Amino acid sequence: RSRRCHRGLCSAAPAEGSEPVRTLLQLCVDRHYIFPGQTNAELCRGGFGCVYGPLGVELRRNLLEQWWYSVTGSRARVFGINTLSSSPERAGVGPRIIESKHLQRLWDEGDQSREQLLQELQRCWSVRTNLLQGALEQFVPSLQLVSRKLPFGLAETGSCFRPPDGSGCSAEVTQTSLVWFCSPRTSSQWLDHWARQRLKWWRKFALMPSEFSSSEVPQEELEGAESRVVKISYNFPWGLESLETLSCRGDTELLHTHKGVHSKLQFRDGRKSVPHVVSVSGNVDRGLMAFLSNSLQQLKREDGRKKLQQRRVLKLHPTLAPIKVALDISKGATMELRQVCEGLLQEFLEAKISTWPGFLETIPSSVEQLSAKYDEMGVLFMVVIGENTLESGLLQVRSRDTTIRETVHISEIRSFLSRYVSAASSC
Amino acid sequence: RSRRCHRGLCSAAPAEGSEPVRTLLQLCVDRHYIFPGQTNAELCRGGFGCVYGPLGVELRRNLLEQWWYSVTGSRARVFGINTLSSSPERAGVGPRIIESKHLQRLWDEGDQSREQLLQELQRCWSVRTNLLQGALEQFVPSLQLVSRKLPFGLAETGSCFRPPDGSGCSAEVTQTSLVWFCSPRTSSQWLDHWARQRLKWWRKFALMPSEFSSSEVPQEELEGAESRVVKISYNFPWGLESLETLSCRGDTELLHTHKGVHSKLQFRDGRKSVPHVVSVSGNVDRGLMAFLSNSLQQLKREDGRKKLQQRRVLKLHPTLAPIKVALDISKGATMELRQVCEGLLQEFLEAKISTWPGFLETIPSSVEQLSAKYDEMGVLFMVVIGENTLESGLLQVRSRDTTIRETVHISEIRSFLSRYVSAASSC
Amino acid sequence: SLQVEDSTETRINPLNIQMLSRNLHEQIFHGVVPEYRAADVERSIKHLEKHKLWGKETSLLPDVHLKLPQMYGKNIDEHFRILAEKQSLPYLEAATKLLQAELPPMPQEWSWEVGWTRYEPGGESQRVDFPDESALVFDVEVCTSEGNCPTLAVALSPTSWYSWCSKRLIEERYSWSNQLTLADLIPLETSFNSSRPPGGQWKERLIVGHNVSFDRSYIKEQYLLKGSKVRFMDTMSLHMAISGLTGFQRTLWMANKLGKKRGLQEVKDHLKKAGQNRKGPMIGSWDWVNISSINNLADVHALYVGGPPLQKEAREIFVKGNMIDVRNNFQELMQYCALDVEATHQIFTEQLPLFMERCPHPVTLAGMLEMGVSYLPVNQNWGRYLEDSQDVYDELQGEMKKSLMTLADDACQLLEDDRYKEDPWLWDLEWDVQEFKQKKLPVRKRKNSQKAAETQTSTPLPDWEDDPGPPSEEQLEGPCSSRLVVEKLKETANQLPKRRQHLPGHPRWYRKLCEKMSEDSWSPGASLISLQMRLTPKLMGLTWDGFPLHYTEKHGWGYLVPGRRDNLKSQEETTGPVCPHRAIEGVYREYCEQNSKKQPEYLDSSPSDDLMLTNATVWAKVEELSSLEQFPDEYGVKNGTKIKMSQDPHLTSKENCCHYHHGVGPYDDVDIPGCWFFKLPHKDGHHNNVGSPFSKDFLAKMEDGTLRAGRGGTNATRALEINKMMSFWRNAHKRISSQMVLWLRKGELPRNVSRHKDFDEEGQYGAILPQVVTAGTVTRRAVEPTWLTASNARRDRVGSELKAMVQVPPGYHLVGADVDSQELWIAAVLGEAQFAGIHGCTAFGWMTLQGKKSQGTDLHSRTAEAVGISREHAKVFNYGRIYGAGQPFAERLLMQFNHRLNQTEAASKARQMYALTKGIRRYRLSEEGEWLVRELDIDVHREDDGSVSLEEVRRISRLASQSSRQRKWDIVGKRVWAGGTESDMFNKLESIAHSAQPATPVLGCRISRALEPRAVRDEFITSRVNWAVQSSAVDYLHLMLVAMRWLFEEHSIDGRFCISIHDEVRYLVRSEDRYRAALALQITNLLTRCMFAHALGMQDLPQSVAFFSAVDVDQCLRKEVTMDCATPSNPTGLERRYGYPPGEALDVYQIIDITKGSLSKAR
Repeated sequence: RSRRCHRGLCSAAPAEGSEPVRTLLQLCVDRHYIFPGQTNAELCRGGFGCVYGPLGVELRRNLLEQWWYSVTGSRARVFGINTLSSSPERAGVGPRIIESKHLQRLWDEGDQSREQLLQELQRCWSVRTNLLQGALEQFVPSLQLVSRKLPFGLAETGSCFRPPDGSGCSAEVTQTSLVWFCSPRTSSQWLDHWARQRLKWWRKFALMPSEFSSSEVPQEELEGAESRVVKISYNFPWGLESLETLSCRGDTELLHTHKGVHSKLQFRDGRKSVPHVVSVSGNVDRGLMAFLSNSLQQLKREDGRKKLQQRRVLKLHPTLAPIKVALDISKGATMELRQVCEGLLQEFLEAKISTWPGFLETIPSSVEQLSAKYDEMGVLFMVVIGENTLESGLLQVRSRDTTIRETVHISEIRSFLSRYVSAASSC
Repeated sequence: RSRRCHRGLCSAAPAEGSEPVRTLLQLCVDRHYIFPGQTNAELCRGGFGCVYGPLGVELRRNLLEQWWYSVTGSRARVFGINTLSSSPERAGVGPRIIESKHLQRLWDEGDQSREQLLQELQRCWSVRTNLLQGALEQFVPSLQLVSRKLPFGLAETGSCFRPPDGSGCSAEVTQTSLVWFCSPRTSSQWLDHWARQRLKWWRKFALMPSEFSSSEVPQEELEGAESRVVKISYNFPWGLESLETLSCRGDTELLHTHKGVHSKLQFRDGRKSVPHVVSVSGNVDRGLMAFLSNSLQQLKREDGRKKLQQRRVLKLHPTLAPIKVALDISKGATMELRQVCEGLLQEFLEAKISTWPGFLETIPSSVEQLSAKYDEMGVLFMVVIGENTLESGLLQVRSRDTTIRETVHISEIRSFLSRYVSAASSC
Repeated sequence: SLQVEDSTETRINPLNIQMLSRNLHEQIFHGVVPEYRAADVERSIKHLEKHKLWGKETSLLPDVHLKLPQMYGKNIDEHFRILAEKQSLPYLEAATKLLQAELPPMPQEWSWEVGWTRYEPGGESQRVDFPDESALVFDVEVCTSEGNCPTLAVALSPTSWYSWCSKRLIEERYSWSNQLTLADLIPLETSFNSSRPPGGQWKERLIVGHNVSFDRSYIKEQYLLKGSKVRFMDTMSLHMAISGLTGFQRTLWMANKLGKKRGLQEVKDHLKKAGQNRKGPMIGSWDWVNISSINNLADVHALYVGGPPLQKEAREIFVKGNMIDVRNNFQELMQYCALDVEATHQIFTEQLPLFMERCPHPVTLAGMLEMGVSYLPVNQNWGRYLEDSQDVYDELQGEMKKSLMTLADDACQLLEDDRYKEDPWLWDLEWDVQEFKQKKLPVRKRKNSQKAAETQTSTPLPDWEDDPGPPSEEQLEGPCSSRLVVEKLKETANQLPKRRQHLPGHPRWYRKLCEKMSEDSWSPGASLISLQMRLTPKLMGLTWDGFPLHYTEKHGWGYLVPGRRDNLKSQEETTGPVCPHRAIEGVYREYCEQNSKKQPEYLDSSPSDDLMLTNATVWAKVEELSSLEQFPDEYGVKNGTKIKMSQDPHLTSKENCCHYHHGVGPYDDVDIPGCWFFKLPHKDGHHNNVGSPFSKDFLAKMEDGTLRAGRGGTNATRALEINKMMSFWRNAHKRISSQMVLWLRKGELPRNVSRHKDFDEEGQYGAILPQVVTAGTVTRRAVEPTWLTASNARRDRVGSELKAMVQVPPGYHLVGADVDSQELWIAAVLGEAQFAGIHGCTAFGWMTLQGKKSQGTDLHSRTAEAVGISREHAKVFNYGRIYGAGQPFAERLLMQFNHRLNQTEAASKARQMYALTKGIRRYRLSEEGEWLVRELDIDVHREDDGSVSLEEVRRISRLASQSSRQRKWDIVGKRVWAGGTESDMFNKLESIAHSAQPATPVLGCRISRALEPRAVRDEFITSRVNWAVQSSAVDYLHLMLVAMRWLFEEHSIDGRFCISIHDEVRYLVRSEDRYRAALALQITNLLTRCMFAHALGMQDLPQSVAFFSAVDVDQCLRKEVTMDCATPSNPTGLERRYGYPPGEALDVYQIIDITKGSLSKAR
């Protein structure tokens, strides 16, 4: 699975000609998950951060929120931290960040040798390529938090700059990281534990959970300090790609980060050992694509005239779905109907139900066109306000998953939606 | 308020000698808001991103969450976006990011002239200094979202790299940004509207709201495209600092970003005008410090032996407080008591009540010591499980704000906490 | 006499079978030289030649030189008697005290105090640490709703009554730890907070109870790794040995007791069969009912003691009530418990003499005592295992449900434009939807609202809207006008009916799958769906050989075959759903296109798991089938194996039949226009309906693609896969997770554990005491629901690594072995003793001893070859046959293995197999018959042994009745089998079963009174034949236990009995003694086999069966030391996840090599 990259933009080995891939990316652009543009689509597909549209942003927020909750909320001994994405202390490793004005000045002064110039650059802050190093650095101050007792973990999410090979520049990726410190004896067990937990987490939100899988990386492919590595991967239309990597890293990196000062690192187990590190590092951007890909269902159906149609539905998990409900007016929009919509919208927003204000759209569409659009957006429900809503208070609520339209009274719609989303997230 | 910076680290003008400042920073370090270290404290104080400890991370998450909810949830027409912090398209402006291996290679090849070298660097991706530019770029694709109707806004949060003057490197700051596109006619009204809304927001969470203030920047201090600027500031112990800046920016930047192609930018108001831009840009890192500073209360009290003691309480707003409750065992921890604690912890975590597992601490402390510690951490309640909990199910619940200990039954504690927090956030 | 002997160690018998090495033979048989009669040898050779076994090459095993420990007595039988008597003496003495005791009066008032109280005959009571008499009758009661902690107990010694109360009963607290410690359990040998007996000496003591293994699991000292010499006698096990019932008899017994003799279907069938018996209506077969009972205390008490029935009502409080109820009824419940104890004592007093009479060999009792103290060591990995398994299971369950819910959601789309009418599966679901109801408003009000509606203005939207600018301050402060409109509209809620309709807009079938919103547990979607529902196979679009599945009330699951033309007219008139037969044709056409290449015949697909039967389950199957089988009619007048299918009146007549598909049907009474209906084949025959195509009988059909999901793609297929993965844990998790584990504190562990270098301070060490009923079946086999039936780990079964979770504490090893082909050898050696008294003299015996898989001369390969099936399948047939299964069993099994086989082919294969193995029935004429033959001067064709064939019997019978019209002659005497490889074995087994007092040939244990011919005449023959082999296998086990105990004691091997699972024994042994224990096990096997040969009159033993092929020295419990037990819940395997490397499997030569052949402790 190697890839040629130019300036951070990957052109994946199998040309993106393949139908499902094109469909997926086109849908992402059309339905405001990512912003248009060839470069952007390529970044997105390559598992890098890209320019996300409003729906993509919400999905990403939901995803990060769920990750954070599942990792820090899972055990009492996981602490969130936030380290700097650029740091003077890591000088010498990773990509470097330099002020362009400074560059300009160097240019203008013009009397430095190339070596001096490079030295000057070398002295600049470097940006991180992963979150591990930051967590290792914070190990010693964190020991106080846990009164030197193991195990505990440091969780963090943030951007990292990954050098796509071949290019001198770095692309950005949002990572999740849990660095787990435990006794040498249990590190392998913890690796298994976390691998299971993480796989479960990915699968929990999937429409087809079996597309997410975990596998042990063969001994001969391990690098550096790793003694065991488990990868959680997703089976994309263009092949299997790793979403999250868990590894047993022993104590070498920790010792190295703290300059080998054993005494600072020892924990209280009576044996004065240095903890081992299990790292769990995920790629949110690629994870987001995985869920989009996993939840896109294409259903064939014959319509009345025996014509084969395709229905595309983005069956995102209710917890992840960026928009839970769309508000529309059936036809003949009037100020009165619009007021009802606005009132409902306010009510929904207050209840933190993310809502699509379809009624603001001024170009009229048929309910069928709207359904098709919302299905592709992954909107759970479409609420249609019609003329008779004003008399009876009744709304038409169409479900994304069943396509069935149900009648609901206006006094019950908010609690129905809230309950639907919260029930779906707890099971 | 200019500052001397060396390599990104600011030494603030008023020496940090002042007592309240030292107290505040020390407390932040002691109570896990920020990690220790001189550099880190300086960054933190200077309003830059720093290495946050677990409590700092939670506070920051809560703050960002509230900002996002208040901005995107306030009106139907604010859309969240996410642009790249580094981009090939902004080449020529801002700091640049370069792969250190690449640098190394350039060095090794050694046959390039300085000019070539600089050119090579110049071609690299640059990192953003603010979020405005990204939003302006996405204006055109966003028009489709709103069927070319005004007003609407694009919201984003993310890291920016700000060049502290004098140095060739960049420090990092997390910004919030709302870019509001409106008709030229209404832009000044919208500025006032947002300024009012934002100030209200800051004050909502403050213990002493009056320390947050807004002011119009005098005409003569405006820069570039700005036609009006309002600043929201906080009165730190070291002086007034700006937290959020709102400005009317006209249409020049928008036109420039889209290379002056009017037709792409016009909206449907029958007049074919180009929208005006109102930008609202905040500094979350400094905002976090403002709330910490604002909520730190120092109470003098005389104890039984007429000795003057100081009680320090971080009276953070319940919504923002990173830890809502701490769980502790009164004394004589047994396996059974610990089991009860663990059960409660799970229950709280499931209800998303962030909990401090004090019972895991192995070095015993008195209830007084614990209260003092939790007050400084800003923990709303301390729940103490004692021997008699096993018999009667009763817990002791101590409030941070009243210091009063109340007896609550174990079956009611969760709903009490949930209600307390949600009620506090809605008023 | 003939002697084929070599001068060296190696000894060969006349049939070229290698016998025990000379040194071993001399030590065991004391120099008795076996002698062989030439005629026997000749006869044997002839027999072997006939079965193409004579002259086959055999290989020699290396000789074994071993100095055996000094043996007692003048022969091996006496040796075993002496050992067993010595081992059980103290316990028998204790038992005798109980029997002879004059019991003290039961206390009137029970003491409300924690711990033990002793009641003096005078009425005074005092607290004691524990009852210290050498014999006790004991009963524990547990309030199950409060966890596994014992609540109260009563004990009775020959001199005093005792009561015990738990701390949790007496002291009230808000919460108790759910993790038990030793202090929560009932002490019988140690004082509080101590795990050592007073004086440091453990005493031999006896505890008697009914189902005492349950009570044992609440006794403190039983969890200690070593020490206790307490043994248990179970009145339930004793009852089984004396008067036990087979599973089928139990059903009959219950029906009889409840007076519903004619109510139960099974009983009806039984009576019908019994009625066909030529003995006429006067059946003796109900006699057994009066000399037996089912196992519970009350019924057992009624059987042995009689008198007023035992009151068991109070028990309900323990089962259903909570601790408060127990406290409120304390005196009553104590009394109840004490009455049970008293009853148990009475039963025991009656039983023990009976038992000693019926199982006279001392080894039986000693073996049972040893069996009663099983012990499974576990550690912290047990908890991990439970968690992981449940976790993975829940996850799979969730995934499956998700798949099914998605299928249901997707099917809803068919509602649009009534597209469901064209769906080959879903056309007959209930697709109707409801109208949304609103209350009719009173007229006046309606007028008002109409008026309101009229006055309502509708303001058009402006053509375009300019940016209105921000809302004003007032707008922001005051309530928003649009909110007010909405709030106003909400008032119309009063027009809604009080009870909201449940999803009125959804089709009825979907509605039924959804929970009502009013439920607290509500969750969105079709959350009630499960695999077992009738619509699930349809949602999945299952096909059978390409035809869509269809369900009818009358015939269960079947499938629709398109192409029928004779019922097409009627479809205009039908009002119900109309079958889219065109669409069904389309489905089949597509299937044919996809399978254009001819499908390979899956004649011998790999056996699915339900066919990987353990021996116990094969027997269960045989018993189940034989209870339904008709009595083999010896005269052949009626055909015993009638094919019921042909009787079915609904089967379509030939003319109307489907020309291109053959299956079970078609059934004419299913009138689906354009389609024939065929049933899915049922494993128990076609007259049975298939209730669910997801039962495990169809797993193999899913694997081979006969049954597959046609729609919903991955969702449906994945659901099927998950169903398979979950099967083990679904059935077993309740039993497994309720296993009571007791964790020992560091101080409660022996020092050699707590000071071992591998001891982990943070680890947990403890034990499970499996509740083994030492004689739980009529064959006296042990019964226990979790460990004794657990299958081996399978890659695709969640939680199936169960056994491997029994893991040793630091410094210990598990040493154990499987008895190689135990049942086959026992059966064979019985046959050989019957035939010629030479090892290897029957074909069956020869194959067992010398057969080689590689040469195709072992039993299973031979059967496989003869019938044309796989060796694995053949194994199932072979065991089934030896357990007494008849041809119908084989037929059914054959068709189950390969559903494309038709009845005739299966029958012919089965007949062929039985003729080859069991042989042909032949008859000896009775005296009456011989007289007739002489009198009528009939020329009868006889075999060498004088037997005649069935045809001859019929001919004689015909001739006899011709000559004397009225008289019915009883011409047949004994029936024998002849001509097959196993005929002599079956003859022997049947002769045991038919003898007046059937008893095991080795230890002379008599069959249950309820199965003796005196009570049941000729019924339950299958059970009795099976009993002969199985019960002998139990003798085998008892012999081993006695021998092992002797060797452990004699040679100070530090270890204890752990568990025996049928033909497998395991010991927990200190690591430094593990190889000596392995050697002891080998010697044990040698002595046990010799004991068998000796008892059957053969003073020799073939070398090939003398030793275990391998003794496993391991750190966890598993079938093979190399199994890594990877399962979905243990994906990385035992070694990686739990750190257990493969163990050692050592043959006798390796063990001798390691131990230098010595059991003594190395200096």
